[in-house]
Amino acid sequence: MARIGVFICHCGENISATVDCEKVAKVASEFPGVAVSVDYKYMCSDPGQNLVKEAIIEHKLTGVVVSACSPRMHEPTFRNACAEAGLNPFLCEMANIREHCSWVHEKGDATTQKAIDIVRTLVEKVKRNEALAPIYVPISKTAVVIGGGVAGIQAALDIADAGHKVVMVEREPSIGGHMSQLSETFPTLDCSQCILTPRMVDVARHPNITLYTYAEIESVDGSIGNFNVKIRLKSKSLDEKVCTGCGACIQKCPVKKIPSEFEQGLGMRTAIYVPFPQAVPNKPVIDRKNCTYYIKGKCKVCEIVCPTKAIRFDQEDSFVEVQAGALLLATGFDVLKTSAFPEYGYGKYKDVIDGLQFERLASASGPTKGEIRRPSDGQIPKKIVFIACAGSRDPAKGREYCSKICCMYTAKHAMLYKHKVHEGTPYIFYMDIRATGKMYEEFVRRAIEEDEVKYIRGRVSQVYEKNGKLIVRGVDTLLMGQPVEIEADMVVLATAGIANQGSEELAQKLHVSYDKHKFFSEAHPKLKPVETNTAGIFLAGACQSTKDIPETVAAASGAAAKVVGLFSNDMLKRDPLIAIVKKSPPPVYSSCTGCFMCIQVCPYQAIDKEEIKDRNGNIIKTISHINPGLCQGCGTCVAFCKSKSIDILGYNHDQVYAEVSALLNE
Amino acid sequence: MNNIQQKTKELLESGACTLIIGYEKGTGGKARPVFVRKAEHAAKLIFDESCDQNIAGYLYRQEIKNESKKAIVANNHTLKSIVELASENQIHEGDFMVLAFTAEGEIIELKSFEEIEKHVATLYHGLNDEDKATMQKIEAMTMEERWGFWENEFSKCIKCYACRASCPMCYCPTCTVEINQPQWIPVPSHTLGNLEWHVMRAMHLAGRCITCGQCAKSCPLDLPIHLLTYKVALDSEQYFDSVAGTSVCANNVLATFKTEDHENFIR
Amino acid sequence: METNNNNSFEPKVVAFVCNWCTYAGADLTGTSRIKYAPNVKIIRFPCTGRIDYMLLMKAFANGADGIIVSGCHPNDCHYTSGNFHARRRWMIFRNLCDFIGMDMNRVVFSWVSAAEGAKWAEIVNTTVDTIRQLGPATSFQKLIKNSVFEEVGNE
Amino acid sequence: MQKKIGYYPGCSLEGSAREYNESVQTLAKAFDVTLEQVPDWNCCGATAAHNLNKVLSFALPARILANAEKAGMENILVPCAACYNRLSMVQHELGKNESLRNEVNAIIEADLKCNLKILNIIQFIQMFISDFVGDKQQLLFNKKVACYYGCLLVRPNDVLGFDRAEDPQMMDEVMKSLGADTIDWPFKTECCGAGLSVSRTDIVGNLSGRIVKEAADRGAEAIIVACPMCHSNLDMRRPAIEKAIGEKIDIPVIYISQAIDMALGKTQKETGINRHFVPVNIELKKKEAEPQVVIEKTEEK
Amino acid sequence: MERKLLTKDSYKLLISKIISGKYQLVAPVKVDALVDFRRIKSADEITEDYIVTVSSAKSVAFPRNEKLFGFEKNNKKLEQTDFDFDSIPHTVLLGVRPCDAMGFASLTSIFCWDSVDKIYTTRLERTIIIGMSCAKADASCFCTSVKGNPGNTAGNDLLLTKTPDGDYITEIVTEKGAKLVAEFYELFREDKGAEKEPLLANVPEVFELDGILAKINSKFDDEVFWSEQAMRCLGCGACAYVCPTCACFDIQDESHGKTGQRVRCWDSCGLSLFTLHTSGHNPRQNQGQRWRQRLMHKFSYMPDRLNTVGCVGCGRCSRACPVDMNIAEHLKSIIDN
Repeated sequence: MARIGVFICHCGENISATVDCEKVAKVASEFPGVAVSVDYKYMCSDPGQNLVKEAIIEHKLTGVVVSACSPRMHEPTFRNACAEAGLNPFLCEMANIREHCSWVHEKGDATTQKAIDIVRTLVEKVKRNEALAPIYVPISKTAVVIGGGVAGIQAALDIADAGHKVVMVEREPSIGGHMSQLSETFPTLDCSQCILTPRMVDVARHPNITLYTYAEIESVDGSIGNFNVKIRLKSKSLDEKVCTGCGACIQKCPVKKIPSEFEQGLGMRTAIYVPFPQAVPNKPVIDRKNCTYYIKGKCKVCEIVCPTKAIRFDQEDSFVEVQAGALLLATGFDVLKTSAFPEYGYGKYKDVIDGLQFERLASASGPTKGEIRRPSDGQIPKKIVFIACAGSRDPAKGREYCSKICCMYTAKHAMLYKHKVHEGTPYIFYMDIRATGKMYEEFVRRAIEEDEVKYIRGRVSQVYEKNGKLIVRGVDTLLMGQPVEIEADMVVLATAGIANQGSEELAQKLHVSYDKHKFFSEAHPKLKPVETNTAGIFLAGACQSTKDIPETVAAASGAAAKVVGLFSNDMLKRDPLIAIVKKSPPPVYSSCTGCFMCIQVCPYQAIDKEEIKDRNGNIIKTISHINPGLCQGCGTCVAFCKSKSIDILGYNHDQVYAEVSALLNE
Repeated sequence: MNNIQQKTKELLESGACTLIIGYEKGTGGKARPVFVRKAEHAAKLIFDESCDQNIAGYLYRQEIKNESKKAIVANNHTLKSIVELASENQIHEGDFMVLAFTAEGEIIELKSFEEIEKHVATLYHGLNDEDKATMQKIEAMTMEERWGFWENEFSKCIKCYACRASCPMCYCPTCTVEINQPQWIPVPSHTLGNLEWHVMRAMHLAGRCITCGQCAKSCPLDLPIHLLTYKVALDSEQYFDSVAGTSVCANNVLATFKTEDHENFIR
Repeated sequence: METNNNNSFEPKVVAFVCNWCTYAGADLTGTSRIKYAPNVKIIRFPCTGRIDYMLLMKAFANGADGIIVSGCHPNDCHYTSGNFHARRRWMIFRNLCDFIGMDMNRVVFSWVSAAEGAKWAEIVNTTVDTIRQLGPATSFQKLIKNSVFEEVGNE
Repeated sequence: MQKKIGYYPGCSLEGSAREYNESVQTLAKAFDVTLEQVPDWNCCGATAAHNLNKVLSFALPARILANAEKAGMENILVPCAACYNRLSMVQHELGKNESLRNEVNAIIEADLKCNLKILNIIQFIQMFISDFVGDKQQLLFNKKVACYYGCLLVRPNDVLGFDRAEDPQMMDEVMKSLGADTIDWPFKTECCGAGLSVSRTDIVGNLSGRIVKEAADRGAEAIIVACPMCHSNLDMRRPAIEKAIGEKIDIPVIYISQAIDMALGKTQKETGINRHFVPVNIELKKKEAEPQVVIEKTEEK
Repeated sequence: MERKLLTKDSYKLLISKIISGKYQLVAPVKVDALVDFRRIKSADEITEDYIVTVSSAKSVAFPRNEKLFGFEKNNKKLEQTDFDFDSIPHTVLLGVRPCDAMGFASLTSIFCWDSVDKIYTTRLERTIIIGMSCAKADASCFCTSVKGNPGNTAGNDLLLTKTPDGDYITEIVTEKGAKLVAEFYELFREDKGAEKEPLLANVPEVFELDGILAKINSKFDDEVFWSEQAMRCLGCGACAYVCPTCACFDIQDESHGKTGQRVRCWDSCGLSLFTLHTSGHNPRQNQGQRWRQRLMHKFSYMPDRLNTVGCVGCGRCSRACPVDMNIAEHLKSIIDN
């Protein structure tokens, strides 16, 4: 038989000003199962809490309803108080008669009656509460960092420096990411590679970091503290332990006309290649799609010239499995290709390029050795038009967001152009200039004032080729919408930053939520900016939304701090309000019938199959099983399960049903 | 007609099958399910328009599950249910043989779920004209008329659960109506409880009802309860493009979602 | 339906809300001291995904005149997708209820975030007003009355 | 078997674009399709209605749709690009907005299902042309042509779902299948000046002039259109165009349906090209016995 | 047995007089496409176009839901409202088929077996049963196999048999019947002595009852036999709920807040839940065992213990069965097997 204690708080006058607390306490004392019902001025004060504790002992209470403010405010307070008095904290519930009653209604009988109804509802609920114990999960103190750009590098080094193991997974043959492709960086115009490459080398050398390049995440299961990460090491056709990175193979490779990914198609590479001279690791891979041996079955020039016999043509993809306590996503971004812009030439005009391609043109190590020459004929463009917001802030292109970095890099591009082609004229079509970082606005002013970049506020409607020129038709909104036509030699589109290729599949593998643009979603836009909604998986950098380098590095260090914080504990404590598949004695075992639709429903992949076996090991039936380490307690499966075989602790069927009934029936 | 008897006789004689689940002529000439184990009894089997009962539910019956070599004579409803049951993990490929009929009445063996899916794809999936007309009639009623219509129907229900027993998709060994903590569905058969039962039954069939109408055919009181599950099936198709019994690997309509799902009813 | 006694009729409305958005939103209504009708009482769920349609039926079967179901806006679900699942379920359920002649004006579905205290008050007030206009849920009340077997004899 | 398709001609095809109607009718006959007019059809409201009154601009097309639904039609051909645009937009909007649909239903006293398939002329052609090319074609359209799409057929893209809004290809494909060489040009969806035709003929002269000149500069021998508005601006307003650009250009403007009719060897009267302001002086080559024409897909990069 | 004649006009008059008098009248009416018993307000509602009604007449004495008592909890105290016997109405049950009428004897034997169920007996006492002989039968009918016949008077208070003229031969079976005739004596004429037999339907005998009764017990342990019989049985309760002699019930408490009721409602041995123990154990694990229970109960346990056969051959179970579990056919196979 239930013995429930009801404790009505006046909250000074916050409640008692509109609710007749004495009456509520008196009526509640007559509810079936209520052993004691009292009211008090401040229930959350020490004397108030003592009232609860003493009543628990004196009346041997089996449940407590504190009728006061929102449970979001003081539920932990009173649950702790109950625990101190020896009552399981999960046998305490709060009836919210302040935020949901006294503060929102006028003084009167209806308000008091509502408070009574709320208390009765919670009394009926708490009668059906069960004593629960928190869940503890051990932690594997290794972090897997996915992506080896500047974000991944920073995070990996921070975590490794704190003394934890890091496994870095990069899908390209080298780490470095987009930052290694950049010429100079805004607003200081210092050389990108000069600041990045030492950090790349640090990663390779760090004793706590294991680096896998040319590798991808195959699968992830498990949960915070205990992920099991399977990594696919794509075959490099090379024994890295034997290779010295001398480069003889690259020089002799007969296939030399493959558009280089690193050079954004503006330069060429060989079939056996390192993406760029400062690559880490500086050992080549064979691109099997383009290698003559793999296509035609003969060649093997690289094998012949290799002084250490490191080439392995028959090498296959291999797998490693890593037990990790945390995952850190730093997979970066990509830019929209010019082919997304039919109005600007549909990718058919060679001299319409994107910003990343311009970076390579401007880079001293790039295909033109840093000279600005147009891709079609190698001429130096005399008039160059930069179009900002190409795709960004454009719902018609499906991207309403601001890519954030283009204003700055377009200003930088125009400046770099002007520095290299003194007689040339750079134009920038823009919507707004967003230069909100430290020294950013000053940088843009320099572009306008010192380098005489012609900023035109307006959109470009069309670019088409006529008589060897690119006709850029736009509008100048500062001249009352006057149409503008520029006969340009080259056009650079500051195309929108987009989610990296494969980010959706990766998010699905990791069960991380992502927005409609396939950028990974943070758990809370303000307060949990580097966490994902999946506990134990963190975010850094442009995989979340396009970011510039300082922001990316800051986010990476933030995420690293979260990982290190997690690793500072040996065990993880979790609330036990999770779903369970109900079991019953033989011969039924469980009413679960194994349709496994709950597996489809679960947002956390917390449900798997469980075989029920007899003593001889024969399978009697296969039912659903909920992993308590993964279940977050949303209860979607509970409402979905047709046979009501799944229930959720803390909000179980019996409790919520009783609440509905009690709320409506006196 | 004879080709079914011939085919099953061969199967039983050769030992390829030890049990045929099919139809025979019953009381007053109505067709009913039959279980044939001997070749000499194959002559009992019939297949004609009267064999419209959905018999897929027998496939997961414990007594029948244990039979190793069995075949089912499947009409179109049964085929769709087999696909749906397979997608819900209740029956498994290779556990039974499926004998079906082409549009010309030729008996064929469908050797895999994939073949069943392909065959099902050629079948008509909509409602029959009579049901269509009744649906339209009900939908054209005012809200009060609809309530009156269903209140009258539900008042007649005696809670014999023939609808549940005859629906191949009602395979839960413990049905929600058998749960008494809490008592989701009242045991006595008052209109209120009957309404709750029929609403729940229809909801449970969302995205799963293959619109065979077996529930209504089985109802001793002739309640048109199949319209409730049809409504849910039609909505699943209209709003979420989900048609039950068409794909073995389909996810249930309520177990999935699209971020752009219809929501103009939400404030 | 008799609605001339609207003045004395106080609708009974049950609100099924998720813990993370609408419950918190209703807390904000309180801390902002925005007043609303006392007819609505809240039951807390972890997520709209947990809200079983059978509970909505139970609310009517226990004499509710109206129901509010509310949770996080799309993409804001604390559990990422509970509200998306709920939305589909509501859609099918709502149409089915309408098909059997239940008055769906009595069931309000809404998204109220933790920041929308004013919206919560507005939803409550308009719902209570609507149901005051509609009058008591007599169709269900009749069934509730008949579920008590007072009348002896053959039906 | 005779195929039946609903047909909504709209006002232009009864008036200034009579030749378009004639050519569509000729074409339908060739395709062995019966065009069944929507009973008791009315004005689609064109641009005028939605400038005045939103509900009216919905109600007018909705009534047409309702009449077509009531007549049991499943798809309707709407050759006029403006009508096509209005009907499609209204069906789309009403389909997703229940309260607006109810409002409109009350006005037009109907119960719209919004499930018609609304076909523009090119979609109609694509439905049947594959059976037809090579079989009945008598003449090869061995000309360099500029396909001009205008705005109403292709925008808004998310509703109308034209192949690619900025660089559409559907008409080009049809023309190529007839043996034509279609030019790649940037002005496929440029503005022709539209309704300013009457009030500001000078602006139309400028805008349409750019289009005609660009087509001519790139060597086109004919401009192919699918919109009565485009046609009248490019054809009837040729004097204004010539005044604006200061030169005389005599390339004709032909409806896509006329182009097919011509390839079929139909007479001037049947195709309606005798009604044009700019004379259509195009001689087509007799087709070889062996059909060489293949429908090419444009390369997408 | 005393016979009277009721002309078709006075038949109508009798109905109107019963309705306007102290009785409630329950009779077969068309309910949508079916015919079932309903309380009626006018003679026009009655139909004669049926072989048997969908449901049996048993609910007059054994309603599908019966409130046994009510309760209310106030201030932690429980108050009970007992069953009000005065509320049981006086009923005339018209148009009952002889098979149905015979069923009440079976029910009574169960409800008065070890103790007397006062609610049931009071209801039955206050009911006057006016039967109607069968002129038609169908393939499911087998009353003649269980010692009944289409003109059987047993269980009726009055039995009407319709003549080709549309008049009704009235047999006065019981005292109760005689009293009703006396109450409305002016409506009854002297019987002309027409032959009743030719007016009755021909129901062939399907099996020999004594053979079943003698053999069924020996079949108890034949699991295969029962399992084969029940192979197509789906395990619903349709057969029991339409049966005139099935008497199993469940007792449920239903409450809303402070008030509640204890209800007796029909149950069926065909449902697996019927015998399910709280432990999860189910003594009748499969449908074969449940089907055996149904047949054994009617043809072994009741004859042994209550000296009555629990089947009247109305054939309702076969008609209601979604899979045509024809009971007569299955019984016959006991003898044949």
